[in-house]
Amino acid sequence: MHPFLITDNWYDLRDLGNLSGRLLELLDDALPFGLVYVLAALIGFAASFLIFVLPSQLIVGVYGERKLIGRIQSRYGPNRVGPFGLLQPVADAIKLMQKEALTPKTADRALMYLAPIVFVAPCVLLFAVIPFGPNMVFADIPVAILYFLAVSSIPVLTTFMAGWSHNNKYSLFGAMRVVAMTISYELPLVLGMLGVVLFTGTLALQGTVLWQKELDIWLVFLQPIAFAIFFISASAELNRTPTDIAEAESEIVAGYLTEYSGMKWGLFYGMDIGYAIAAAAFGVTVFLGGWTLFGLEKWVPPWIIFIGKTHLFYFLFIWTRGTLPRLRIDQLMTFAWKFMLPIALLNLALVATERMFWIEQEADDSIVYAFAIINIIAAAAAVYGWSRALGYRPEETPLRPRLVSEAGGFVPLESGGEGAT
Amino acid sequence: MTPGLEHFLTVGAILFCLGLTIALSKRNAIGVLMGIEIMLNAVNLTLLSFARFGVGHGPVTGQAFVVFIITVAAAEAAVALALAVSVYRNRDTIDVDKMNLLRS
Amino acid sequence: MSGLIKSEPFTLNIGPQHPSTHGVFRIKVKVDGERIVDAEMVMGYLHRAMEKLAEERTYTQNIPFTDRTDYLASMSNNLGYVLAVEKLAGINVPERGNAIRVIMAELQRIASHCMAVGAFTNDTGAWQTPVMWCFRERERVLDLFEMTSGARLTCNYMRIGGVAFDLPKEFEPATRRLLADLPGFIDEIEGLLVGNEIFLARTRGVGALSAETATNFSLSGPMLRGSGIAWDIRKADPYCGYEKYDFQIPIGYQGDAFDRFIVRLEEMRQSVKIVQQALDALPGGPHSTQVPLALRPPAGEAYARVEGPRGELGYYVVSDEGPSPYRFHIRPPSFINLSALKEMTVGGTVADAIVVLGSIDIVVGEIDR
Amino acid sequence: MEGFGVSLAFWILTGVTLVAALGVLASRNLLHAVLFLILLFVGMAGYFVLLSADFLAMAQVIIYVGAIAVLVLFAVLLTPRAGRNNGETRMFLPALLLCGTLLAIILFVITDTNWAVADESPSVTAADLGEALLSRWVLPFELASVLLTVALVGSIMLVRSREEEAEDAV
Amino acid sequence: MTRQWTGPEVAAIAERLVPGSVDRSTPVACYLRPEKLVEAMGALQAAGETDFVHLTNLCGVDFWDHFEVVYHVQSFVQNAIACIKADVLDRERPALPSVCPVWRGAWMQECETYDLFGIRFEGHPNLHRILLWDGYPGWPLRKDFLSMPGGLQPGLDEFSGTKRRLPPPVKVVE
Repeated sequence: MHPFLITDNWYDLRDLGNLSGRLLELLDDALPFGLVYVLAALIGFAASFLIFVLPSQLIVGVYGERKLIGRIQSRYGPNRVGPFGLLQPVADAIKLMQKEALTPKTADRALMYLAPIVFVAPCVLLFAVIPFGPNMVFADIPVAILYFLAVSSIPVLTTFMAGWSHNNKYSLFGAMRVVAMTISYELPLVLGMLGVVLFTGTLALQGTVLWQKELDIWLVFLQPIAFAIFFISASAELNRTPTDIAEAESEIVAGYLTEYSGMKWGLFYGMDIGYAIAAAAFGVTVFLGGWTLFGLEKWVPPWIIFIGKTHLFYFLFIWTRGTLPRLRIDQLMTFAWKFMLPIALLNLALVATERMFWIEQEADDSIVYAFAIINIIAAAAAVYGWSRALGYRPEETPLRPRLVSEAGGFVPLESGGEGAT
Repeated sequence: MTPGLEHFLTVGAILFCLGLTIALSKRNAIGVLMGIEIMLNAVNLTLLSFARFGVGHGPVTGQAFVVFIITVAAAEAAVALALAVSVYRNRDTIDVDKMNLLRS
Repeated sequence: MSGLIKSEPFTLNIGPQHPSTHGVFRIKVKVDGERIVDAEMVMGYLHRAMEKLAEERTYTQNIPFTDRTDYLASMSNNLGYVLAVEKLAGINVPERGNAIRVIMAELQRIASHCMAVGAFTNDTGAWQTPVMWCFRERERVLDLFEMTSGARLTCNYMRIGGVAFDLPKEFEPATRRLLADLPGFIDEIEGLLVGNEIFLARTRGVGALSAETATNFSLSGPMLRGSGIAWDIRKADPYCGYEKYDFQIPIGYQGDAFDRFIVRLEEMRQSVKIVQQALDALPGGPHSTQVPLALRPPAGEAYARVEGPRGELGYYVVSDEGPSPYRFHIRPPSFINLSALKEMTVGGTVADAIVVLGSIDIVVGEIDR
Repeated sequence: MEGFGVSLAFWILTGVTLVAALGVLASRNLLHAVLFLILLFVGMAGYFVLLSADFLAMAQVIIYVGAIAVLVLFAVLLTPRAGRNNGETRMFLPALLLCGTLLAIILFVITDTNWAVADESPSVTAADLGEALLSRWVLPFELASVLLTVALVGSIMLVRSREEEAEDAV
Repeated sequence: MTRQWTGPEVAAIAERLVPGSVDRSTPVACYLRPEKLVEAMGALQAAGETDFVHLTNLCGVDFWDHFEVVYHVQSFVQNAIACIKADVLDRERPALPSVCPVWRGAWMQECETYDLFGIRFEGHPNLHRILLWDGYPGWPLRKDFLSMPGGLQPGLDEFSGTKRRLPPPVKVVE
């Protein structure tokens, strides 16, 4: 065995799970009543906060996002506070804490105060099941994928609480949009995940990662449709830009956040990033091989690989936010019900057939490469065919105006001026 | 005190009765629906505690029943809410006391 | 509009403090779920009674007022007003003055359309990126204005009989550099947005007006051309020697928000062409004729119009031989373009209403005057 | 079923669910009642975890919190402000008496019966449950899916407005 | 170049289309009688020779004793513009028929004229004060609004040699 490979020994700090596991064993012997669980929760929370949440949220989430969006918009982004503006998030946080948190007179005070608090809790809970490394997972429960989907449906209710409690029409609009969109997007999301689960045969996240590691293929190649659906649904539920209709600032001011100010708003803002990073972590775990990188994880600490992948995935969210306009709510609904749902069902049928074939024929594991090719082609064909069937004709849309040289009256479409240049 | 079967059954019974009270006494159709949902949840709890502690049929049976109950509850909620909305549209009220189409 | 939810109709105030009303403008919409059933405009928050004030100042003193009507296109407003006074008083403008006026008006059109395009894409929800890109180029145009007139926004550059100052010598190279970059920039914006599915879905068919409706509602400018009517005052009624320049009128297909958007983009290209030609053939000579300070045009009236960035920008001036206009009326294009707002928004969603408002390209200073 | 943690969890959950149920009963604002109901659903999922039904706990959260509660919220939003009163009818006292009696009887039965209790915690994975549903309970399973479809179609038919019907008739 | 219709040309056509509609004509403009205004405008819009499909500009002018409402109308196909006017003689209760039935886009400009001059446009679908608020005292663009005694104008003192405006021909109602 190579001396630099990562081992399971407790002193091998390249996988922090080894040490914490050892500590837990020792504590379990020493402490009564299973108090160790409480302690472990506290330690795990503190550790993950220090090594992951804080840097991710503040540096990548707030600073990185602002900097990147700044570059996309051909401006500098934060560059005043600290070196390269790195302390900008801290300055923002201090500013937010100093601000007065206004409460409208007619607001439902209890709900308005409760909403930001309830919004934070699920975000922390989400990270409990994410495997950062072979031994670095706080709770490797057997139904982790379902757990993730379940917990991530709770913040929607808090956004509803927030929107409703203000007694403001814009907020109510935001709340209604959130509720309507959630119902629509939960369905294709779960159906897409079902395709993944059918392939791997496990609902555990660590199991999913190990399955990908064993077969040396990422599920994104096997399940391109599920990946796309996950990405779109996630950005819909996270209110990221192409689908941020719940807080669409050009239409309904700030949606459910309209009346929030100070740190109550700050909690929503920060946790929005937290949820986005959690979704990125989940996407990386399920579709992009988690902490594995084709053997490199034996050398490099796996949690570094994982965090790197997560941030790259999060970059996709930033990118779409920086470039895409926003859809209208009825278009979003139509897209979910008429486009993503049928395609997800189609994907499910395809996966079931392939899985059946795999088991019945007792085929070799390398058949997944064939499946990957088939699925990618099928995905492209399904997306193209279904969109054509729904009446999508990009080539019929003129993108340049007609040009005429003389002023006069109405120019009928047939005469067409001098045509598009 | 370590919770046993009786504890779960007691909780289930209390919840069931509370749900029944809500369903019987609420004026609002949506309130009545919520009472029914609480009753169904109480039944689920009871079934699962039997599945966990009971001897005989095996735990899978109880869980399968719960799956069916959840399904039926979802269907029921959808239909009941659709009814409430359409009754509101046609009668401008969802007060169960005033839904007396057959009487007048 | 399937997928919309119906509920009790209620009134929603879009504005006067709203990110998408481009100033203090307010639409009272009555919504049923997300669908708009009624829309009423409320304006006048910025009313300064300019037409009254202008009756008590001399003709020359009124030029700064015109800056402050449409503060995004002050050059065009200056031009419209001085043309009306020159028509009234029968003053001729030297060749060079006319050419400089054309250059300034077209640069102003580019700057104003940059703003219009950027703000419109912001209304569709493209989070600030196109705005910032547009501002980048608009800044350079404003730099040119600063170079010539000393002001960036409210230039006050045109004078009765010509322009205030001659062009500085660094103006021409700077303008040529800008003109070399602008087509690439327009292509960039086009690449970012025009082929974008989401953008198309948000703007195609939204706020569509047929040619008859657009005419009947007295619309002008890109809104009229978006509906397929080839009407451009620079072509139809050339002023300042526009007949010498070679350019074309872009017209749309069905008069929706997308058509107005692509018409604006194309107009920027055409403006680049015009400025290029005007620079190449910039005549020498004086930039202005001498006009008495207390100008007293003969009694009468004149209606002069120019093709402003937002549409037909008309000035109706009545003189009673006094030193100040007897009656001074502005025909504000974005005010009149708004008259079709209800027609375009009712039946659509709130999000559509915002897109429609953005496609009209209103400037509240001009609406309220 | 032993350990301090489990007992603690049970009593906390009991407190939460009972408070939530009472909140549904007592709150005058329909929206608050719905939020209490959601709290109750979450507490119920906690019970399910305690009863080692992980899969069902997650399904409970997804279906009840993610779908049913959202539907109820939606229905509340679609009804007017006046319809958001969660008051009682005059049958409140009789209902309370009836339910109290029922509760007394059930509690008596619970305490009086000598339940045969299995000691070891049975392990039911999602796979076991799925197999049972598709083999032994396949007929009810199919019936449930038919029921769901019928409910879906039925509720769509119910809430269609006259204009939409007129549109479809053309 | 846009062709500018002179007053007599428009007057001849209008008189032919709607007899009795023309009041008088000057080289610049054709004055229509208020009672036949809408009818004549509709005829001028529909007639092929005039084809005034586009109401460009609508504004009022106060001449102390009467108001004029000025309509600039144009045709795209013929590339021609004409100026049509109507007199409003009653200063106490000025009123004119609305041209909204002919050009729907006139409603905002008529609202503005009503707001600033107080000319009531009869038949207007929604005549209200569009720029100022309801209950604003007076009509700002009238010449007697805030005028100084004797009809003097503020703000022109630096041109001391200039002749003051003539005193108003009618008594100013303060």
